[in-house]
Amino acid sequence: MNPYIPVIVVLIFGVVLGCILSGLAYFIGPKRYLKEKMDPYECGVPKVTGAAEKMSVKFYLTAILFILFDIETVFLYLWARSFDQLGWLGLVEVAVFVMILVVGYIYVVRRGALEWD
Amino acid sequence: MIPVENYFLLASFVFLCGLSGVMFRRNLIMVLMSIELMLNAVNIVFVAASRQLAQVDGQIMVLFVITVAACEAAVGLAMVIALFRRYGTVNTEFLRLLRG
Amino acid sequence: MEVFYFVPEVLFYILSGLILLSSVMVVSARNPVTSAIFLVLDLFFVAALYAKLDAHFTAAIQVLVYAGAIVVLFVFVIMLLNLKPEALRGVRFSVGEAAVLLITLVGFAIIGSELARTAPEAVIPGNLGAGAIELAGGNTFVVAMRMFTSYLWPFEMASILILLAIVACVMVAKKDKVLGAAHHFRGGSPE
Amino acid sequence: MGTNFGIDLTSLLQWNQFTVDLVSFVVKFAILAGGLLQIPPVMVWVERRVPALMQRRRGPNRVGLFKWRLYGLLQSLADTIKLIFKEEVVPDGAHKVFYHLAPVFCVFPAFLIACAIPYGPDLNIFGYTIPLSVVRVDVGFLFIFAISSLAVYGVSLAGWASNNKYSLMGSLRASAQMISYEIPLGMSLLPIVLIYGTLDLGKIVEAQSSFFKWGAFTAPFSLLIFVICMFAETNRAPFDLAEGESELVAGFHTEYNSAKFAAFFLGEYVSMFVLSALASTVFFGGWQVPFVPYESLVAMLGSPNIAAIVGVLMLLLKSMFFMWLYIWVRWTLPRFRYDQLMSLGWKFMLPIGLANVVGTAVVLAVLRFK
Repeated sequence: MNPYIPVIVVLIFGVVLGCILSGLAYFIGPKRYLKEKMDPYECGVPKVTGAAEKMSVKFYLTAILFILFDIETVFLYLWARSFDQLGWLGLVEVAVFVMILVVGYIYVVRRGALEWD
Repeated sequence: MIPVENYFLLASFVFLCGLSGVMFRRNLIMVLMSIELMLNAVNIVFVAASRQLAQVDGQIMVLFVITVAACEAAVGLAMVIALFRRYGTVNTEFLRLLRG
Repeated sequence: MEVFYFVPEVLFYILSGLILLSSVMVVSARNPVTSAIFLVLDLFFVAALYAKLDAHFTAAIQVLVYAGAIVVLFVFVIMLLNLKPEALRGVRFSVGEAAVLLITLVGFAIIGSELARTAPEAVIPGNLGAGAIELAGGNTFVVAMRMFTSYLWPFEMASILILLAIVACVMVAKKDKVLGAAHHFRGGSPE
Repeated sequence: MGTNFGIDLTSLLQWNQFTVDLVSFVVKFAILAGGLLQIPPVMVWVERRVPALMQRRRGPNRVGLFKWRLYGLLQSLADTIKLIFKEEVVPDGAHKVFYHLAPVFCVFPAFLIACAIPYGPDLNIFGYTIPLSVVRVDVGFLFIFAISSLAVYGVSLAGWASNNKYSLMGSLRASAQMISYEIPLGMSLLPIVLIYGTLDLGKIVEAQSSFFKWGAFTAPFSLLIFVICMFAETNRAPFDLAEGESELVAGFHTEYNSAKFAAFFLGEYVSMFVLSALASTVFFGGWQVPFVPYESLVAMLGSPNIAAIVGVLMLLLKSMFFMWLYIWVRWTLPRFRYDQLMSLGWKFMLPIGLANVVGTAVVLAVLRFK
């Protein structure tokens, strides 16, 4: 059996389970509408501003660096799988690869892009 | 077996979707997402061809395309953020400095 | 057993339908977050298509990097900029835009028919078929060996590309901060 | 073709293999899903009783069936029933679709990953070999990482759709934290791939046949990095910044209640279990019984099926250790500050992880390549 058929079945199960849990309250729970109850929860204080304030650009920089290092990890996995067969050649190739990216990492650290202040 | 042309047909439809997104959406982020769609269409062709020719080279190409796509998205969105800070909008209709 | 011979075919058409549907939704949704979520779905279905084509490693990478990282970045930026749903005005075709779409369409049609005529029918002898790839140690291993022997140079170039992207992103996104710091070093006032 | 007496033998054999695969998949998955659904109630109970034990109080002990109190175990059941029958309050400004969709994104990745873990050695029933993992894909680890990276959407959508500043802040924090620690997590398992030469979890477990071949001994730094990242990935203390009660109410699920809240719980606890099971599989020999190789285990117990059951119990025992570690750490260590968390991830874990990979590779290269 193709190994991905179980994946599809499990996926469908997970989604259906999530939908059931998500939709359960709609069918069973009581529904009493009250204007105040539907306000966003702000510890009892009336809402002053909307939810979206200015977010720090740090989150976004983190996400960017995540992508770039994620790709690096993927390439490293590819190498690790064939480590024995590639031998020293592979090690040297990857050492150059990692070295170039370490330069980037050092740049990022020196530039202070990882500081959360 | 599915003939390989069907994959190419699918890919070209996805590509056209992406292309029309690039052309008709006014939001820069939407434009970038449409570009991702187009790159993705190209990847479908690569993988289908790789299967048809029974070589893995197409899949390696996909890997490089994904790398390029990641770098493109990262730099593109960095520029979008910079534009937003400077002009307060990401709508291409208002960002027409280059058109004079 | 005969029933199951149709499964790949049916699966292909289902997946194609889902891919097309989500692609159309990506470009036509008003809310950028909706677009992003449909982009994730699109990428996920394409990954399923790759898995169906026995490109297991590529499928995993598609989900890991594309759906799990690149689109996360899009979602972050949309939340960061707090983009509102955009009013989709009636689409106006300018002559140029219509021409581009038409040319692309015709180009695909020509290339497609050409491919349909000349597409190699069977596996080229001497290359790896799906069974041979399994015997040789699985898709990931074959991809890895090919990558680190024939594609050595592009691989190293990829690292330089990533390095450039890192530098560019940090420079563009952190501009204001660094300018202030430069002022500080020159002894100038931060205003 | 030839003579086949009216029956195509290969076709029959394939049919049987297919039927066995299908039936065994359904049975395995039913058992696994049933088991996974029991995790949140039990863990909630443990999470109340253990700190009570640590702090010399009693913890929940009232709810019981007739006169049996069961140490308050039924409290979780009561809570579940209560959560299901609660009124659902959808905040006014919420995005209607994504608000309801976010719990789905939290639940399905956890279940999908749980299926990729090898829970025991192969069963052997009527001559058919049945592997004890529901899904066995070629790419192993990468499948797990790929699916778990999708969990970020549940968190960020939940916060964004709630239209509440605490939710949004909490979700941004949580998702930034999850993605930051995903990289060291991925890197920590690279030495394992280097050492055992495969991405397949089943083969990794088989390779850890003797006690000193366990990942914990061959790659100790990886274990350290993995455990720290494990805590951060699941947003658990001491990295539970996303729902720091004192600052963000409850983080990204502030506006969630009723069964949706239960769905977030389910996703969180199942992914805790999955990471625990993954850690045991990779670093503590999975279903291998310490000091007893599989062959002698089978010889001792007389049948591979009993050995398989022992193996499953062994894996559950090892995972329970990690689950307990989660709770132990939660009630021992204070919460980090967010900037500390991020700089730990990026400035400490990432370089250490990379150095670990390079160091392991160099040592292995010297040992293996003459």
